[in-house]
Amino acid sequence: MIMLEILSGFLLAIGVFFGLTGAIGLFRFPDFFTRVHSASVTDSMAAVCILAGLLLQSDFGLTAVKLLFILLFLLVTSPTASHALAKAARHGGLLSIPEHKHSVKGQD
Amino acid sequence: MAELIDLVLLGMLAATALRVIFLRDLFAVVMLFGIYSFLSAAIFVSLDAVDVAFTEASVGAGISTVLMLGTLALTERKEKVTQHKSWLPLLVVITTGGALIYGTLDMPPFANPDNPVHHHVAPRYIEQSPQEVGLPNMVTSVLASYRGFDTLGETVVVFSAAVGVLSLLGIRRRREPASGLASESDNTGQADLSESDPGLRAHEVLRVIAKLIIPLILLFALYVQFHGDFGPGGGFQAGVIAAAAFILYALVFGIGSGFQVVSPNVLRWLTPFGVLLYAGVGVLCMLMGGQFLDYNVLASDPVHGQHYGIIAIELGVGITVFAVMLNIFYAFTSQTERVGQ
Amino acid sequence: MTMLMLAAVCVGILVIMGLALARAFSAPTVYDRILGVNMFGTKTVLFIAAIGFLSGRPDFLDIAIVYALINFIGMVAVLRFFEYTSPEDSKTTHLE
Amino acid sequence: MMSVVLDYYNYWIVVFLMMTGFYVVISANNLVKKVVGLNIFQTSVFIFYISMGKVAEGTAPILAEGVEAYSNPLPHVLILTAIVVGVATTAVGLSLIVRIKRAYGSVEEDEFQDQDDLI
Repeated sequence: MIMLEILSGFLLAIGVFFGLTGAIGLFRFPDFFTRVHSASVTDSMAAVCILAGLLLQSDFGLTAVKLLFILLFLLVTSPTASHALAKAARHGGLLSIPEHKHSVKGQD
Repeated sequence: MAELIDLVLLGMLAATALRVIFLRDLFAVVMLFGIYSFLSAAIFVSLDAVDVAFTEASVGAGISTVLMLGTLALTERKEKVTQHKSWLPLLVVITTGGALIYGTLDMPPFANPDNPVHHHVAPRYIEQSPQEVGLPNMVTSVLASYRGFDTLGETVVVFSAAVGVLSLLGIRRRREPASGLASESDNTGQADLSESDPGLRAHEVLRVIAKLIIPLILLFALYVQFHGDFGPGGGFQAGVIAAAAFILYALVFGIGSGFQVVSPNVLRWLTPFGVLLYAGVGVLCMLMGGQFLDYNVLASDPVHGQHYGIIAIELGVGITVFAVMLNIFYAFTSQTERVGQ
Repeated sequence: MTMLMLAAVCVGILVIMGLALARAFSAPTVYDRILGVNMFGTKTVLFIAAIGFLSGRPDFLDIAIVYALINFIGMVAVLRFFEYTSPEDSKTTHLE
Repeated sequence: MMSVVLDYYNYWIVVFLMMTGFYVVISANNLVKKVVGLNIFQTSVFIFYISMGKVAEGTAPILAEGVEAYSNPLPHVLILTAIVVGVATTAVGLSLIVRIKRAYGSVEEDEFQDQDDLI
């Protein structure tokens, strides 16, 4: 039982750590496409870790099923949303940093 | 601990509201409004109002945001700069706010169990309703049974809002509405629309994922509808969630495809049907010798009668809310197609 | 012990939510704003799940499911909205 | 002093939110923004009601074993229906805005009032 507690605490800590790094990356990365990368990848990891940590604390009944459902749902939708957003940005004409430099050079 | 979480959430809420004042980009305003709704729902959870949080998350954050985006697509995206004097509104607001804060000092302290609000009918609801109505969720008991007449009124208000939106905008089924507003069941018009609006065609991944998710959403809506007696949920929330599934479909695959799944004609019948089902249960109670919406008479055992009555009226509420939300969404989105060409 | 751990997780998620909120408040491009809003939404799902365990009534996870759901639908609605506004519109916004 | 703050901070933030919404409604020129302000105002009232229903050490009003105190379910019922009605009225307001845009070509208050004055 105590093993489960420790494992759960470990997973929760990792999850919060990933979430924090992702949020900091939202500010520190240079252009939108790197930012979307930092946010979405850590997002999935944080969701998996935190929900798994909570799962170990639940009594493996209906609560566990709901947690698994949330986990599945987030795992499917969150990368899809990030992908679609990046694609929309691309279609909207947003450039990454190297491309931007290139296009500025081309204009000179 | 709970107070700290509450305070932080309320602080974020206040910051969001304040930021809305200074933003001129209306799209950003609507995005922040979505965050605002999510935050207030989180506050409702931390204040123990799980049913309210459920409703706010689905209705407030979901439907309102979608409708506001639809309105923005039809109007303007930027607020224009004006030369309005801003000190006069500020003065009014500061005066009123000062008076209100002075007024709150007479309020009983927050969360004190001896507050007068907890001493009138609430103890009866909390202590008796599990025996009288037989449901663990007291909010559902009060909503559907003790205050059933009130809820009937709310359902009628929601119904009349749909009537209002439909009479103001109407659902357009063709691209060129030469012959006036909402035409009668016109199959060629629907075909027109599905060709002209392919939905998010460029987003292949999204289309696949949406197909995967929509059945799950509908299943969840049914769960919320019928599990609302035991946990958070009920007709209002389930109706919105079911509508959200079809809204997702119409957003991804185009409004024309949406019309083919749930046609506006079906919705036109479903909207009053829910209200009539609700009122019909009331009339049935009268016919069986009780009073209006007194479910005790519906079965030989009063608690069973209550259960039957609540299931029936929750279903009525769910159907009406579903149809109203989808109707309103159709009304806004079918306008958008026209402007977008 | 368990409670303390959960409380720490709640505070941690609140900090992440605050950062995402700050991004949504002032974003260099309109897409960054949406990214912030989306991140805020997913973190709220986790927050609601954690707070359910903290308050000892974890049977309220339904709300977290609704959050995840509505967050996704909101995203799709935003993408749809972009199909109707011209690209310049979305570029000018980051100058505000 | 500290206890006063702890007793009332919830109400004060509600008042602040209410005034923010009120300010947006009376000062904004754009009708969509006015509707957002109205919604902020409305939500502050919801939070006010729910704050009143909260009982310290209480939990959500759903029967569970081993729970002594429940929060007051009555405000929850009132607000639950109010939220749905609020969204319905918002929808009517937004559709009015769409009609105003169609009739006047603008959703800025002073612009269509100018047009009205011309007539």
